[in-house]
Amino acid sequence: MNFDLTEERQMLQDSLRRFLRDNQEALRASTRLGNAENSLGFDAGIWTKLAELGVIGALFSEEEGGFAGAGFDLTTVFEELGRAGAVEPLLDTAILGGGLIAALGNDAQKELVEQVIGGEVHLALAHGEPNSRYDLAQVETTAKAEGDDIILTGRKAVVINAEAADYLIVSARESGATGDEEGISLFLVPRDSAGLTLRGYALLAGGRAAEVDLDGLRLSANARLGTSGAAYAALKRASNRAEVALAAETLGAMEAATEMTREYLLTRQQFGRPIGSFQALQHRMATLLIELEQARSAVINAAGHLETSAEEQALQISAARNLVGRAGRLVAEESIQLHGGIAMTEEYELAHIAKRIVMADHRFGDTDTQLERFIDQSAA
Amino acid sequence: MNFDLTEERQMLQDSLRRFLRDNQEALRASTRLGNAENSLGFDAGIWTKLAELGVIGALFSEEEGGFAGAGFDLTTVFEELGRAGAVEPLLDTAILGGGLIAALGNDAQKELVEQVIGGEVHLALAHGEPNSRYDLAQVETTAKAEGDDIILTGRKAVVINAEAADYLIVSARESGATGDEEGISLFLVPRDSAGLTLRGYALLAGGRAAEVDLDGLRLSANARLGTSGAAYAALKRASNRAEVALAAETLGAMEAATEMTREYLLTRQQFGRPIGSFQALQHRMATLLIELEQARSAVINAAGHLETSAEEQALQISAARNLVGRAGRLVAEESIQLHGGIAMTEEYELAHIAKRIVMADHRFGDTDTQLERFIDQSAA
Amino acid sequence: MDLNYSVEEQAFRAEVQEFLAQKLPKEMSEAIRLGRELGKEGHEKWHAILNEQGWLAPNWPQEFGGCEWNAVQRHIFEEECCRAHAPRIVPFGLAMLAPVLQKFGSKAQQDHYLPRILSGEDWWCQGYSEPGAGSDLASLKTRAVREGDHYVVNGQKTWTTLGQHANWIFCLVRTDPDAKQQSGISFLLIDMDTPGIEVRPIILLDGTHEVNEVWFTDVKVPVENLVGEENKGWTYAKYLLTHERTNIAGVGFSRAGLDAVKRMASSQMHRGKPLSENAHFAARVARAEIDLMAMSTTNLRIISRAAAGQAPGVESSMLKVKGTEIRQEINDLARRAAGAYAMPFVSEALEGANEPDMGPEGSAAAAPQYFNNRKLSIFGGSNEVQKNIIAKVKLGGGA
Amino acid sequence: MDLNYSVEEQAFRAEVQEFLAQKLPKEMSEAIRLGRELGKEGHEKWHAILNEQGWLAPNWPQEFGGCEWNAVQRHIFEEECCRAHAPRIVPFGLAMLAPVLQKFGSKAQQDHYLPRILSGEDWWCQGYSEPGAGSDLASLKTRAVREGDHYVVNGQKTWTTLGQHANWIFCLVRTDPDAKQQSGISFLLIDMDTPGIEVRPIILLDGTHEVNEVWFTDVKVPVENLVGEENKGWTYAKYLLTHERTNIAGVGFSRAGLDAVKRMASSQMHRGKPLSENAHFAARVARAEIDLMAMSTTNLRIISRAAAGQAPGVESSMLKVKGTEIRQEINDLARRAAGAYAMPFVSEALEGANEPDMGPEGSAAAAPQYFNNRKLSIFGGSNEVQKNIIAKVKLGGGA
Repeated sequence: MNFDLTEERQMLQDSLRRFLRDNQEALRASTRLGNAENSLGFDAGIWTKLAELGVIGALFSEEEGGFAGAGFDLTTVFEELGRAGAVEPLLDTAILGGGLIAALGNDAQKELVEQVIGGEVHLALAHGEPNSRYDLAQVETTAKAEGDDIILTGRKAVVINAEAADYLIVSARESGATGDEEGISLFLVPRDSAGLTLRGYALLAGGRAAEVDLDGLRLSANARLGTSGAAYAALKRASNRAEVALAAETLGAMEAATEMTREYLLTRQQFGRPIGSFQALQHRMATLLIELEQARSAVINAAGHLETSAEEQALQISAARNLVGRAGRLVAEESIQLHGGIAMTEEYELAHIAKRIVMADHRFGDTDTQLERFIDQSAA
Repeated sequence: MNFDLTEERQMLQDSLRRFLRDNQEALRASTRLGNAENSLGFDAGIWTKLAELGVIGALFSEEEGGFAGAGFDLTTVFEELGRAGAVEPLLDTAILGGGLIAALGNDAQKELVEQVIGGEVHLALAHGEPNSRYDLAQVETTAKAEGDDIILTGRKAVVINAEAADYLIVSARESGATGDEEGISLFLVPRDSAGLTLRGYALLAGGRAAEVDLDGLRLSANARLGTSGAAYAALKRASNRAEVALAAETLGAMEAATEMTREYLLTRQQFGRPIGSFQALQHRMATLLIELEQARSAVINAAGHLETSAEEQALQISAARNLVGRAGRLVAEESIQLHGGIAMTEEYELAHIAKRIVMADHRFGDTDTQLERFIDQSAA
Repeated sequence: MDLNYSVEEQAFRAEVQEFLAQKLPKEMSEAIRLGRELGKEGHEKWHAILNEQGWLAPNWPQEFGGCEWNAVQRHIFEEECCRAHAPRIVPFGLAMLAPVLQKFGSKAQQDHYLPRILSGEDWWCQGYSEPGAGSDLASLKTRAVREGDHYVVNGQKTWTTLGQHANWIFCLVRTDPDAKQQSGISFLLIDMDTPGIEVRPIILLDGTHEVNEVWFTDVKVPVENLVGEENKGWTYAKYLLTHERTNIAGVGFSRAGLDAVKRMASSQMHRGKPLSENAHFAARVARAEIDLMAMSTTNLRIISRAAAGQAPGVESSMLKVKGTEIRQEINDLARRAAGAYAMPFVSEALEGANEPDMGPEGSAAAAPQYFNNRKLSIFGGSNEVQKNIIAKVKLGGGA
Repeated sequence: MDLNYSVEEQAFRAEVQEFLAQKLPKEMSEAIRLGRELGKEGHEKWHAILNEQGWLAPNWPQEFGGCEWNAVQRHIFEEECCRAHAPRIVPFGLAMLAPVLQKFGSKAQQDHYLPRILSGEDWWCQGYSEPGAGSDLASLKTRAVREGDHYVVNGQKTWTTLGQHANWIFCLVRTDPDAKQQSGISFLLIDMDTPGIEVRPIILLDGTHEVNEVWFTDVKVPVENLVGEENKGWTYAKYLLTHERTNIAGVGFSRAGLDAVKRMASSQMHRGKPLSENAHFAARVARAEIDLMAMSTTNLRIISRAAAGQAPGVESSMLKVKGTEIRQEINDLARRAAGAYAMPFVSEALEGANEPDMGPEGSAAAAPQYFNNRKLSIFGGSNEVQKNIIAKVKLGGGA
């Protein structure tokens, strides 16, 4: 048993933390609602530097062309991104997009992974649909063979990083009924393909997404990633990794929120003394710190089980995301409340951090959905 | 709209409150665990005086031989009983037992209601069973006709006031399957009947109950209350009235608990000042007072709808008991916590009050069961 | 004890319903239902409709052109307006300043300002809060120095709601810098067109421009714009704050919000069933509804006492806390119901443009409202301050 | 980062499991599993079994006959004992007094008392708390006045756990009445057979006799029973309190409790299905389990640091709060699961008599344990005191 970071991860953490601190202003500028509406949704310069720092490579195994890629590598990176409130789409381009190509792609397709690690290519996973909610197998979009071609028809919902992506990885059903795990395929689709329409918008917590319409989009069959209809397992694995990363990002954001709140309580004066001297607020701060430690342990559990059996993985991930969801809501709401009005303003960093924490609950399954999954898994 | 008590109810409240205060010591003596093991479970002298005061009569309508009996009469009486931590079985003898006889009995049987109001007779409802949990229709005990006789066979669980009761009102199935509303009958069974065995015990929150074994108990068919197999509606009505009374009793106990806690915070000194001057405790006290008002309103809603449609009644009762269950747990636990060790001792009044609050959750359906009922009723 | 409304009250409710059915414009109720912003014109239009009916000032005495409704009537009116998704009445002139003028203003001030509030000629905003003061209102620093026939005002106000629409502001200013805290404060009426006033927008965390900073640099205010006596402003301010507390429970908002949540949850499939039938979600909704049913009765208890002439005590602090907790919980439920479609920041949808549908009805506003309404427990006397008040009343007895 | 136990640790765990399988008497684990009281003889019997194995004193240095296990080993031992429903080791002599004697006691005291603790000859109890002191331990009033070769002790201790079984008590007494608070306190060992000592039972709200008042009237204590120096007792007391904090999280208890809840819920039908499959109940169980999984890792993080020689900081206060919250929540779940059968007060069932079954297995102890374990957040430094400590460390930096 050992809860210390390895030397490599410690170095990664230190250099990433330093980089993000030094580039605070650029990071923050890219997260503001006003800016996000008129841009990629993130800062392209920072992206390049993250690649240079090896941050993207750390999310992939050596086999995949990176140099790390284990659960604790993901959490090390994403905890730092969360602390800094970064909206850079590492989850979408690297963990989901890159991860899926690495898992399913042929040699030609896998060259994209190298480019992802180099920071040259952006990806987006176009998987969720207007009616799929948080169900990974709920795919209505169809892929129909026409000779050597494939025709994609359907709509993809809230596709994060779609506008910046060079390629979209589109899920579509080749066989089976909506809701079947069997029959789902993934296709590598250039963003500028005919028959693909994006309606882009900013996200409340920073970054951008789009509604993606697939209107009889025609592809060569070799745009398929892997075998026909057999993509579910890879999707599940990628989303598991993304959930661990997201939980760690939220943990980092919770750290930032509690730290800002702690400092605010120490400096803010009211009724002639620092408000941190009011016992009611002290006890609430203590509760936040306790829940923060709970969240940290939950993330460690999930990361540490990312390479274990499917059942144990599922149990630990749903546990972590449920706990982080509950504790995160508490930390976000209490941090705002303990700050008062100032935290209600768009330009105050905590407001952004709180949005990151709360809105993370809307990806891959919210707190209650995670609880349901945990219950199912426990009963299984 | 009017939220004041009528003059009659105000008088009832005043006289009952005064009586209970004046008889505090006798009331408390009868509630202690040690005493409850060696007695009726309550104070017989107090029972007689409650009858003389008209408290029992206030729980019945004029038609039934009483002089009040509406929802707000029940809550007026039981709120006071709750404040005083009284364990006297008014719920069992009067609301359940007397109420069922008044609803279903023939003229001869109804004479018992008069005796109940006079304080001369005690009753117990032997309805719940080891497997019935909180389901009113779940009756496995059978009643089989043999000529003009009826043979009862089965087991009744946690029958409150059984040992003190002159008669048990026993539910048994004459037709239908376990769980059917149709087919349940009620029988008036003298406590000393052959074939009826009681295994008595004290209750943690005061009073006594028994496991009742019915081993081929033979009764004349005219011991039946009402028509064969048609008792469910009356059982439902009686249990609705009992739930409103119980919610009011718990409200009264919550009032007592918050008041004791408030006084304790004002007088108890620690670190050189009254602990009520610590802001963290002040805010928690404020939360208790807020929840107390919520509970009061919920009880008013339930009582005020006791004479309305079955649907509205069910909705309001499940709402009230869910809210009182949640708020009650908070008040009980926080009152003990704010008192510290002293409230952990059997002889301290708050300990008894806290037990009354929490254990009420185990009659007729706990907090979660009430929530389920509310959801079902809302969807209906 | 009687939970039923009297025959007169029921008739009044029917009258309000009838009025709303006929006069509330459909596009207006639609916008409110979907959580869109109404804009200045929308509010002015609704005020004009109410004014024509004579119902713009429910709480004003009849001598000033108000309805002089009692607390129960006002409650019925508010309840029906919420149910019909009518816009709220902008309170700054009508519900906040007017009672102060009616009680403490000069005849001239009453004659001049009150009709202009009803007619919509003046849009008032509030100059109470200052940066760094928070709940400690009495620590205000904006100075007003008497120079001949004028006060010269310097300082800064903040959290000025809808100040961008206002042409007048009522302000608390410090006129005696040597007096302690609550003494030495005066209540001034200031024309926003006076030179030296600058309004700067504050964008809230949900992207809305709802509040502002108002800066005063050597702003000259005629002495006749002083309300009541100099240095007695704190008395008037407290009186105003009491009146601000009307509809503090927000029962109508919560009820409308809960209906919206249920609609959205019915339309969203979750694991093969509508989300509304999911046990975990249904449990959250049911708890919120049960809490709301009880609070609604607590509210009525207080209203009924107020209608009988009794002043509300510490109960209004209790209502404030519970009312905001319930509203915030309902906002949280809406956010959950919206699923992934809670994430987009679609400012166009909020402002009423004709974007094609995205996500279930109401989803665009769900998360912004969740964040925006965190203010409910902060502004208007934070929930912590309310708990201090409760504790002071209930535990203030000393040892 | 590595969540796995080392090969050595896994071997150690297997050894503990083997020992428990062979040596823990069935009737003893059965009693613990059902929440029954073990009685003095039961505890003494289990201590003797452990002592024979050499495992009675996991935390003692080997020179005194202890195991000198590190924090991880102790954790594994406790975890396996809980899983096997072994009785807890009565801590007063072994875990509380012994570390003080080992660090501050004289050679004579060590030689005399430590072997008697292991052999079971002495049963110690604790004389710390006093009536009216609560969490303010340093305000103690019990006086010890030196008269020749003796101290004469007068005063009263309370909450003395299992004092009814004890023949010795270690006490904090005030030896210098003029010194401030924490100064002037001494640490005395007192034979319970000394004239002038009276033990009075305190019956707790669940009917159990677990704690006592101990009254001292002119009790003569030989001066050689003073530990360390006169008036330095507070130092030793604080040292003891640090050691009392072992296993503060109660992970093992919670895990066993959660298993019991699941068993009971599986056996109870609710609306035609086992209660364990009811969504509302399952949600409560799942949340408790998720919290426990996380806290268990927090606990291991601290243990692993302790095993590496780092002193636990404010984290042990965090563990205390969260650990007691989780245990109390699990007790609440057990009470709910028991349904109507939570109501009976069946003292015989708790004490192990052969009453026929009543209610589901474990239901008799459910509500009593729920009430009894309210103490977890009160005693041993209340959760409020723990939060004060956390705030002091984290917010103590001043403005």
